Amino acid sequence: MSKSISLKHKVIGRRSTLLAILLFLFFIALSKQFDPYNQAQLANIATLLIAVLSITLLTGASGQISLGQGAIMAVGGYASALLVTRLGYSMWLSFILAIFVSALFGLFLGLAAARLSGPYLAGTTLVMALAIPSIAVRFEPFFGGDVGINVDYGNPPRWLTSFVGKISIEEWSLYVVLPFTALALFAVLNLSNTRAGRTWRAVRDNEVSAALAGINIGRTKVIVFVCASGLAGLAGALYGFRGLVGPSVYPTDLSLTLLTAAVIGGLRSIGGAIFGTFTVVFLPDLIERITSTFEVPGAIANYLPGLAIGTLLLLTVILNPSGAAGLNERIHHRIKKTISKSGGH
Amino acid sequence: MLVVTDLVTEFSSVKALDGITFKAKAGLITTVIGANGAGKSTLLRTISGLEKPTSGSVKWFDHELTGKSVEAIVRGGIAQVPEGHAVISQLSVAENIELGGLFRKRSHKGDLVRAKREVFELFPILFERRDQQAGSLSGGERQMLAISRALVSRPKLLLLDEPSLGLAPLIAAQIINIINELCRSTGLTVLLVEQNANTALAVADHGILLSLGKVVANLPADELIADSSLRAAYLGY
Amino acid sequence: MTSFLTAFFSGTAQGAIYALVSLGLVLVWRGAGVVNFAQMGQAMFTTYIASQLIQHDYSYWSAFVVALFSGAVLGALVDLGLMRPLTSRKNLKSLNSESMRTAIPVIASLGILGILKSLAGIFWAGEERGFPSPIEPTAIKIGSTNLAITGFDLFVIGVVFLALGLTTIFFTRTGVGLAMRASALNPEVTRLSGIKVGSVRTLGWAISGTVSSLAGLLVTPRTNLSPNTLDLLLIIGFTAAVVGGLTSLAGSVLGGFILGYVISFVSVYSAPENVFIAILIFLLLALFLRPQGILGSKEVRRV
Amino acid sequence: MNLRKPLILTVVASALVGSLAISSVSTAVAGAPGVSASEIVLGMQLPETGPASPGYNKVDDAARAYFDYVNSKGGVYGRNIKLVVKDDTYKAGLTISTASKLINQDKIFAFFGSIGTQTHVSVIKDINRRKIPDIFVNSGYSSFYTDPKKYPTTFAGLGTYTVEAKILGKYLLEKYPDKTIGVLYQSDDFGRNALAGLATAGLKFEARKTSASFIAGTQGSLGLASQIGQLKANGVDIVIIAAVSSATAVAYATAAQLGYKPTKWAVISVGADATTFQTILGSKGVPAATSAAMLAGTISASHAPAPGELDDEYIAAFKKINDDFNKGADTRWDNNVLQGMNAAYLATSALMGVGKKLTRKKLISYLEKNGSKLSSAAFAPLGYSKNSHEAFTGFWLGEYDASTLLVPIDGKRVVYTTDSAGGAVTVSNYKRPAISADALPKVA
Repeated sequence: MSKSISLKHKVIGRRSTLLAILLFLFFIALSKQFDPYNQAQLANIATLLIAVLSITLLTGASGQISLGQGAIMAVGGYASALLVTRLGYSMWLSFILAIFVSALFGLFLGLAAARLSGPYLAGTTLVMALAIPSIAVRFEPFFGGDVGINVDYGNPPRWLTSFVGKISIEEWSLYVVLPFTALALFAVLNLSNTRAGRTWRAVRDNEVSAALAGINIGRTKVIVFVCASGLAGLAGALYGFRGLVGPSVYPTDLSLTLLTAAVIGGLRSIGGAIFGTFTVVFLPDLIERITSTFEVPGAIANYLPGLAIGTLLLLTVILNPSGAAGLNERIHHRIKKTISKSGGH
Repeated sequence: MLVVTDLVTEFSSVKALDGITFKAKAGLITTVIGANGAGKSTLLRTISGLEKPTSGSVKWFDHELTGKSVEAIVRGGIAQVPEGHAVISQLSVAENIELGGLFRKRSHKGDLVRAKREVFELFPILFERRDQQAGSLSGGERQMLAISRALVSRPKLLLLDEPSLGLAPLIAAQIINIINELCRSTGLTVLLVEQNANTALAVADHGILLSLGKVVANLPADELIADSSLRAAYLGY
Repeated sequence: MTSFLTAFFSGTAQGAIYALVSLGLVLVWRGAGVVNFAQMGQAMFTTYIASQLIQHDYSYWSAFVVALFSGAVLGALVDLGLMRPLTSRKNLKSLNSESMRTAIPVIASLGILGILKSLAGIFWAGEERGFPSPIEPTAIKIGSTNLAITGFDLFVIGVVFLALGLTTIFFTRTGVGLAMRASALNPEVTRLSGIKVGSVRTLGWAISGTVSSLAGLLVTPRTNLSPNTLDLLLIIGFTAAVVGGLTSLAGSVLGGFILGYVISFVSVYSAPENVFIAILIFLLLALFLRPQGILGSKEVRRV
Repeated sequence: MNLRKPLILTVVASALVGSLAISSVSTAVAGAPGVSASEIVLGMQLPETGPASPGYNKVDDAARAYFDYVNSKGGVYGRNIKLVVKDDTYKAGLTISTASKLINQDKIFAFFGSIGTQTHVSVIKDINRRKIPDIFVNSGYSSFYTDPKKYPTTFAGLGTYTVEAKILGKYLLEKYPDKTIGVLYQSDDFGRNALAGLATAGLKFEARKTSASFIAGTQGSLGLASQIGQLKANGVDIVIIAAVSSATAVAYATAAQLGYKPTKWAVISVGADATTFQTILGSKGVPAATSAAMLAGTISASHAPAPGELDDEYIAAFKKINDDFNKGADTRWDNNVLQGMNAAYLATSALMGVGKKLTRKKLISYLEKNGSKLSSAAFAPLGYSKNSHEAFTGFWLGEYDASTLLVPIDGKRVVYTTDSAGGAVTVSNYKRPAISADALPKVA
């Protein structure tokens, strides 16, 4: 497999650009069919997708498991919100800087976490998910306590409305997020196909033989952690600008939701990350529609989204651990097989 | 007697074993030799039930082994010493040995005590180090421990996967000799996988040469040693 | 001095609870090689069952026994229904690396946690409840001064050490205990020793389910019972287990008490707002200084 | 491994999932959004599930019960009031999504009675930017209401924590000048607002001695032993609690365990819900009679009559409507139900007051002009004006009796009034208008 990648290296660079642009256009085309709420949901997907990609990168490509991506999102969120409200930076610049701040944070954490594997890392990141929001409460005058800091994308600027006509606030938020999503997608697609990406996978698949092959395991893990943190921080900044940067925006559950999205889609696939994010964002709406049609009493209906997500997670893990993307790949495979058979070779 | 017939084992549609057929006579040492990747380890793992064959049969006297669980095969008297001095390094030496006989603890309590005493007599160094963690042993001692763990289950057939791998030649020879003595004195049947063909053929009664999952030679050990063309073609010397 | 004593006794009492949680985690880790993030979800669920029985006028002790039994059943079910099918599929591409084989059960246990919470919400409307204690929780007195520790706390401490003693004997002195340790450490060699690794693991899950259930029953009299309140205890219990050494039963108990003191001394001498940050710093420090934990054995940790 | 291969197929699948979930676009209505010839749609966000839900998840059912009653009597100018409720599980990330759904899909006319400071803060700016009325928010966080220029469409549904704490603090300081007064508060917006109010009243606490705090939500898992132990060790005679009811229950239970008997407990009304208190202690094995005795003598404040004052005309009317119309999972009559009903009563009054031609702008200007004249079960006047969107500006103080009923101190109900800033505490002379026989608001 590594052979095919190295041969196609240059082609892939072009293809990933194409794919990122395609996804960008796909979202915009989709948004035109939607009402403002679903446009907001799309923007939400585009935002969370970046965070899910960070998990795909971390877990799928290097085997580290983080239950605290939400906390790193919070770091990015607070960084951008403080830059905008305290220092008067522009929103766009603050998003870019949020990547660096959270990557730096990831570096510190990574230095400690690179020594950890499996459950140790999972648990440590979980403790982090708990502790980070309480820092905001602890240093209330600076971070705004548990009420947080109000920030938003603002109203659609005039140059845009005069160009594309009147658009809703929700559609504007989608336009703000999408370029970053496309960039993140482009970055991850390329990273996973470079030499660095192969090194990471080697570490994931077998640390011992990777070490024997001369790969510095610790350093590799830290680098992956830093990259994933940068992505998560960007997602956190975009997520915060939906309205608020505060502890209740980045709860422990958020980290778990992101992980669920990554798992459902397939931890090793970028297509899977997209599918998984769509699922966790839209599933509650779907369930709400079903429960309201069948008039399920609220005492049950309220808990169904949680139940459905949990069940989906378990079913994925048991039946098809490689997620929706794996299923997809298998179907792909079968179709190919059938075609080649009927082709009479 | 162990009878292997048309055994095929696949890993994601690559045939690691491609129709293996041979017999290993009871009470003798049969060695399986071949280059790296010939399928030697897979053969042992398929016999012991760790790998599920795609087709074919493995019979120990009248008992069909394919389709049975590893535990059932072990309990039927077939013990495997897997590759790489497989002991549990976090457990003590005594615990590792205890583990091998655990399933007989209730039914054969007295015999188990005897079996433990016997392996300690066989490898006195293990008795000295019985309370140490297995991980702290040297490579040779670990291999002795792995063999001891298998022996306390009172096997009738012992499957040995590269016991000399990574050991100093002197130690390796010592271990092979002990196996040889054991076989001669107790009537234990041994199926010995070795990459170091000379060491193995020196003690074995019969030799099987594997290449790319197929049997290319099935001869008495002394004939196999003598066949220089086979050696040159498949073992590279 | 009074605040020191307050911190010390309340730390001891809390520590006993964290020790119990931590012990439960270490039991599954040693028995099945999995950190069970659903553990306190299971505890929550079985405690609700007990609470329900008590509300329907069954005696405390009958509810206690039923809860322990359902804990064992729930633990066994988790293994049979989930963990076993998972490990039997190791030929799958996504499970072919060691790191993924440790990651996937963690993810699976999170799925169970989510399901148990939702079910508790549906069955018991997510109502916040308390839970009775078998012993009147009144403060121990020295002379006329009340200490910040109750008879019930002493009972919990007693149970913790009893559980520690029994499980230690079980693991080190019995054959099943040896088989259980071996299964977690090296399933292949264990199977080749003729041991039914699957059954041994299921037993391990059942035992841990029982201990978790016990933790739930003894934790909730001091706290409240709701689908979410026990999550925090899991996180603290996990930290305690790591600090003590994930492989060591005695270490987990020690870690539990240490965490109890950290939390209570930070609350009293600094501020309760600093507790979570203190836990994080403490965990990072512990991992940095002694990655294998205070009493953990070094080789088990793959660094 | 190839990360790229299944991308296109999964994207298509994702689009399918998305389109499945999308509801058909609701029918466009002429005039104000959410108002048709037959219906007025109101939207409410609250934690129906999750750690913050206990107690609060009854408020929506109570409000809906009252609206259903109004609808059964012909609605407001022939329009039925429809209440759409979204569960945000007390997580602001979700509040933002559900608010967008209420606005864009349910096409609500106004937000009504949203619960939760930390969650509401995430959408308040957006709601105001869109000029959607945000009436009777169930939060006493004063910053939402004291600057109408910042949040012109947001109106309170509760008296602020600051006002209540000020009144309580002043009373305690005058009544017990020689006692050591301490506080136990949860370190969030609510606790800190209350602390600020107590400070304005002249109560000073010493950190780590007479002032103890805990992280909101951890009372159920970490317990309050060290906090209570600290207050006890420092000889605090009077403990003020600014925390939710489940924490009050844990605090009382812990104090009993530690043999700590302060002269008085004083609990800010948020934390003084007797039902929650007794439920939690009850399931801990404390008999109802014992838990009632523990609560007895506790000082608390209220703007409305206590739920247990069954001879009060508002209480009697509301309780009957609750019995007849509440379809929620837990319909037990308590303070949460009373608050929900009272807010619905106020909303109905306002909607009737605006008149037949209902628009968002009209509702807001009506509330600013006439809001202070609206009546409700409360004994305190409403503070709505151009300069303030605070609701009840006064509280009366009571003590719990042996049957968990809050009765006015010394048998006489005195309503004190003040503002959320530095203003003085005075006795209010507000006379509550009587409720009409059909329990529907009568607005001129």
